[in-house]
Amino acid sequence: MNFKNEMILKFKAKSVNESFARSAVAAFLLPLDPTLEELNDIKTAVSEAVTNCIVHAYEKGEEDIELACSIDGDTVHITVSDTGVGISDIEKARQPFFTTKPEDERSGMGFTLMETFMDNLEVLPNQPLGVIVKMSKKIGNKGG
Amino acid sequence: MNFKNEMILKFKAKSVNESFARSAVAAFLLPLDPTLEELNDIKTAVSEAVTNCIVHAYEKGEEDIELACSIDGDTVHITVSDTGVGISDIEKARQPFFTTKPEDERSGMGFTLMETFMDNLEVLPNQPLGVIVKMSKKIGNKGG
Amino acid sequence: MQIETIVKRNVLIVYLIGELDEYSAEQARRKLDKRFEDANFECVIFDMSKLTFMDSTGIGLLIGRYKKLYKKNIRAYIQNPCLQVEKILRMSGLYEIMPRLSNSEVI
Amino acid sequence: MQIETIVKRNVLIVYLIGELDEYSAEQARRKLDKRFEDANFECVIFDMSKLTFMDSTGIGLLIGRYKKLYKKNIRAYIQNPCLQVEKILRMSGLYEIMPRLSNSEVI
Ligand SMILES: Nc1ncnc2c1ncn2[C@@H]1O[C@H](COP(=O)(O)OP(=O)(O)O)[C@@H](O)[C@H]1O
Ligand SMILES: Nc1ncnc2c1ncn2[C@@H]1O[C@H](COP(=O)(O)OP(=O)(O)O)[C@@H](O)[C@H]1O
Repeated sequence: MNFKNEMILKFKAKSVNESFARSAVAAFLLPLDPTLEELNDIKTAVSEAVTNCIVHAYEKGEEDIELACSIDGDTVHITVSDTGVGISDIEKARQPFFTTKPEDERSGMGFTLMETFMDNLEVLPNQPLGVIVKMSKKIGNKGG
Repeated sequence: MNFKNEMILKFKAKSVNESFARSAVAAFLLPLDPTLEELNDIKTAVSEAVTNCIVHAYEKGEEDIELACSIDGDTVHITVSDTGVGISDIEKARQPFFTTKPEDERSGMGFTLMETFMDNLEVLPNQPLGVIVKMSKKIGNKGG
Repeated sequence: MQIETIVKRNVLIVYLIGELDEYSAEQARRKLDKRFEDANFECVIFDMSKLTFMDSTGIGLLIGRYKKLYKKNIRAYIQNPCLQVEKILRMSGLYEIMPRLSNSEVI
Repeated sequence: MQIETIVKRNVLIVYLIGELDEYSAEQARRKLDKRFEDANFECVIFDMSKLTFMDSTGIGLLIGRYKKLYKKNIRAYIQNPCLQVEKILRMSGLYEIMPRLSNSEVI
């Protein structure tokens, strides 16, 4: 039997919501019975994607972040999207240590950590504006 | 300073998501620093509203439940809505022990508990179909 | 949720462990009714010390078990609910049919 | 998040407590820099035993502190990260500038 489930979360691009987004995704994934390490990998990736919307996407104001999460069997799909300024050179942005905000002590490791902690990462332009980050990870890899 | 925040959660009307909905709301409210009792009151009310959508709203299939939660200063507003069969006599439905599903061992205490655990409860028809439950509660009443 | 039972001096103690809501109720109902079939006890105590959450679905489940046990002339009691569960039990009037054992009565 | 510090034999031990992300980083940065002004210590150890979560914002913060301390000729070390934090520290290469103390070295 292929367990399926999905949810969409919309919230303001405020840093107070980072912890909320991580917790909500973790709670949603509990029926998959993930290991603590799998859960932490996913929480970290979610935190990176959500932080990017808050730090980079919106010049000012607190616009919306949309986080969609679906479970298809043993695979988790997560999409985080904003309608902000977008990324002009996505390939460059994905390189380790690349950041446009070194003065804010950004490390440039966000996309690298998402890539490492998830099985798959796609970064796409959102229409008409902003960025879509799509990530997925298989749970229970150890067993398989 | 008046802290404001809001989120919207959309998920499938499956009972596995009851625990998810409770946890997500609790995580969202943490910045208000609620007492454990306040948090549990709200989690219980959310559980009742979400359970009703799952048990009563949809004849079959797993349609969507929308849960909106906002914080305005020290007050929490929660709206749970479905697009299901609706309630013909809302006043009657709200009475303690009234249930249309006694054969499923429903207790008829759902609305009564929401009313008791929150400061305010409104039950309204959704347009064009379904039910909207609006509840609110002030956090930190003890201090005030 | 999980359910564990032991019999002590003709009393069946039922430990409800975890969260009792619509998601977990069906399985809990089935397990309890199966355990109650073999009535090698004279009364039942629901121990709720490890029940971390319950909503009105749990009230319906407890009333249902009360009715089934009552037919066999078996009384049921409750002990050790946490504050959240206690509030719901109290408000729904469940203690009128399933009294709560005070600590001194705890087995 | 909370920050606690103690000085032991010329070593400043900084306990990072809670979650370190973009939300908590600004305040943490301010507190640490204020504490580092009064340099009554010869090296700094960040104790992460009570840090329950960190993301790349934390990496940026640690690199920033490293640079400021380096100018004063003060070295920094890390001890006791949980697995989630350890993975991030390792992957980002942070240990190359702030070595992790093995348990035997722990003060
Ligand atoms: N949602 C976004 N909107 C606009 N720009 C983004 C977004 N996410 C990432 N970027 C750009 O990509 C760069 C690299 O991102 P990342 O690897 O997460 O590192 P960091 O956040 O530390 O800068 C950022 O510095 C920023 O210029
Ligand atoms: N979302 C809903 N959609 C349709 N009917 C509902 C909904 N919520 C409640 N009802 C109706 O109101 C009645 C009373 O609800 P409630 O007090 O929660 O008790 P219970 O769920 O135990 O029946 C239900 O039996 C049902 O007929």
